[in-house]
Amino acid sequence: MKVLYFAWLRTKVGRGEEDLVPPAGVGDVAALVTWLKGRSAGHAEAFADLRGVRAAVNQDYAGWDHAVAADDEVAFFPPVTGG
Amino acid sequence: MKVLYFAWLRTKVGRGEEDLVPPAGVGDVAALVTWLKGRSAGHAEAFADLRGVRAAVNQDYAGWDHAVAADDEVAFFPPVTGG
Amino acid sequence: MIRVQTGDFDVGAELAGFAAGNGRVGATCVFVGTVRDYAAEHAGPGGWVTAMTLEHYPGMTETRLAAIEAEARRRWPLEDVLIVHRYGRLEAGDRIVMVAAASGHREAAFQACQFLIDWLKTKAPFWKLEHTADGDSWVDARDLDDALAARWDG
Amino acid sequence: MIRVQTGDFDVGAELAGFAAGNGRVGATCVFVGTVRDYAAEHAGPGGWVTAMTLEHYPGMTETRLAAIEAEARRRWPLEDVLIVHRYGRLEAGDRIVMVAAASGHREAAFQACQFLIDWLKTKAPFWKLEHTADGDSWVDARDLDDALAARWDG
Repeated sequence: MKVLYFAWLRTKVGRGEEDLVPPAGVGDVAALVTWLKGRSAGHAEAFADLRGVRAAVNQDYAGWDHAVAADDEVAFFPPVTGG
Repeated sequence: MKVLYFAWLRTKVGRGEEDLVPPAGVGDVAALVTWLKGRSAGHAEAFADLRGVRAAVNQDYAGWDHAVAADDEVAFFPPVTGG
Repeated sequence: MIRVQTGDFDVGAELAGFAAGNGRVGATCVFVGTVRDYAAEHAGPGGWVTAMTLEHYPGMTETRLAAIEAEARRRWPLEDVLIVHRYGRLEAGDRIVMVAAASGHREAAFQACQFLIDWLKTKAPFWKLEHTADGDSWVDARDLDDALAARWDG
Repeated sequence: MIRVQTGDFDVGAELAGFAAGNGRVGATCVFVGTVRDYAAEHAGPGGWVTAMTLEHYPGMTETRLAAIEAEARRRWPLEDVLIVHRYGRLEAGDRIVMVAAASGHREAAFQACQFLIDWLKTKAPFWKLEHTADGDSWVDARDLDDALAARWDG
């Protein structure tokens, strides 16, 4: 699974991209976040308050209950501020 | 008094501008129109239906009861269609 | 700034000088009106508009456009305003009018730009004479334009 | 058409090719967003924004912008649509984004143009990092942008 971080989530995690193999029980975005928080203090800090975090699965917005699978691209980022 | 006509009022009257000296009783736009209608068949046709006619006195929109005086510039035209 | 002219204008060149060097500008909204080659109001064989002639009321046009600019600046925090309107004969595809508004944020820029063209369409003394294969005809005012302008009343 | 790029764009040149030769176009609405040199959110000595860096999500950005264009074309009778958005480092005064919509009449052009920028601001994956004298800070999303985008729901 390819996991991407943008903006301040990227700076807190300390990297923009990870290739990961989550355990079998990680079936949706929420479970993925819980698992990611255990990977490092930076991950824990990035996901400490999820109110300011958005997720995308395969480049489309996804809710916390959206399914994730081994070959998905999952991204986390704050609310967008372009334009 | 300078009287101007634009768009189809100009073509019906047959000219775009007239320098006129209305009689003393012509004190407002409505009275001016009544007097103008007697000047020619073209004038009468131009002012036959006033629903499609607008007036300006000294280059600002004016109602039928707006006063007119000897040195005023009075214009008649249909609703505008620029832009 | 307002300008009334017979010649064409270059939108890019106009915008290059628009609010130039003003660091408070975050949003610019521009509207450009052009001569369509078909007026839906004229169905049938004569429906193709080959050209039009825009008549205006010199003097009152400038006064009204300046008043419209002033009203826009009174209503919104604008950094710059531009109205350029042509008159005379225009061919299908030609530019007729351009209005622009610059502000710190886009809400003001969009609203002011719409206001400028809505009021211009109903208050600036221009009249369109369309030239079609069936002959010339004066364009009727649209009720919709009055309705759009009425949004800004009161 | 959508484009995501680091380099600047020339609004006049973009418009010269926009809906070119399409005689059905009577109205074109354009919005241009630029980097202000002062962000009201940052009062005080560090308030002057000297530059910003726009980060984006390559791939998702293009997909989302294409979806926004498609939705605009579904909602209004548009003759052409353009979205150009820059990323990377931008200085005060630099252009960030341009959106444009062309239609037969102005109501559709204005509404589509507003829709494009409203949805872009809330759905396209860009993030602004402001560089000020006090240091760098990620720009917070504005509640107002959500409210403006919500106009187009349902």
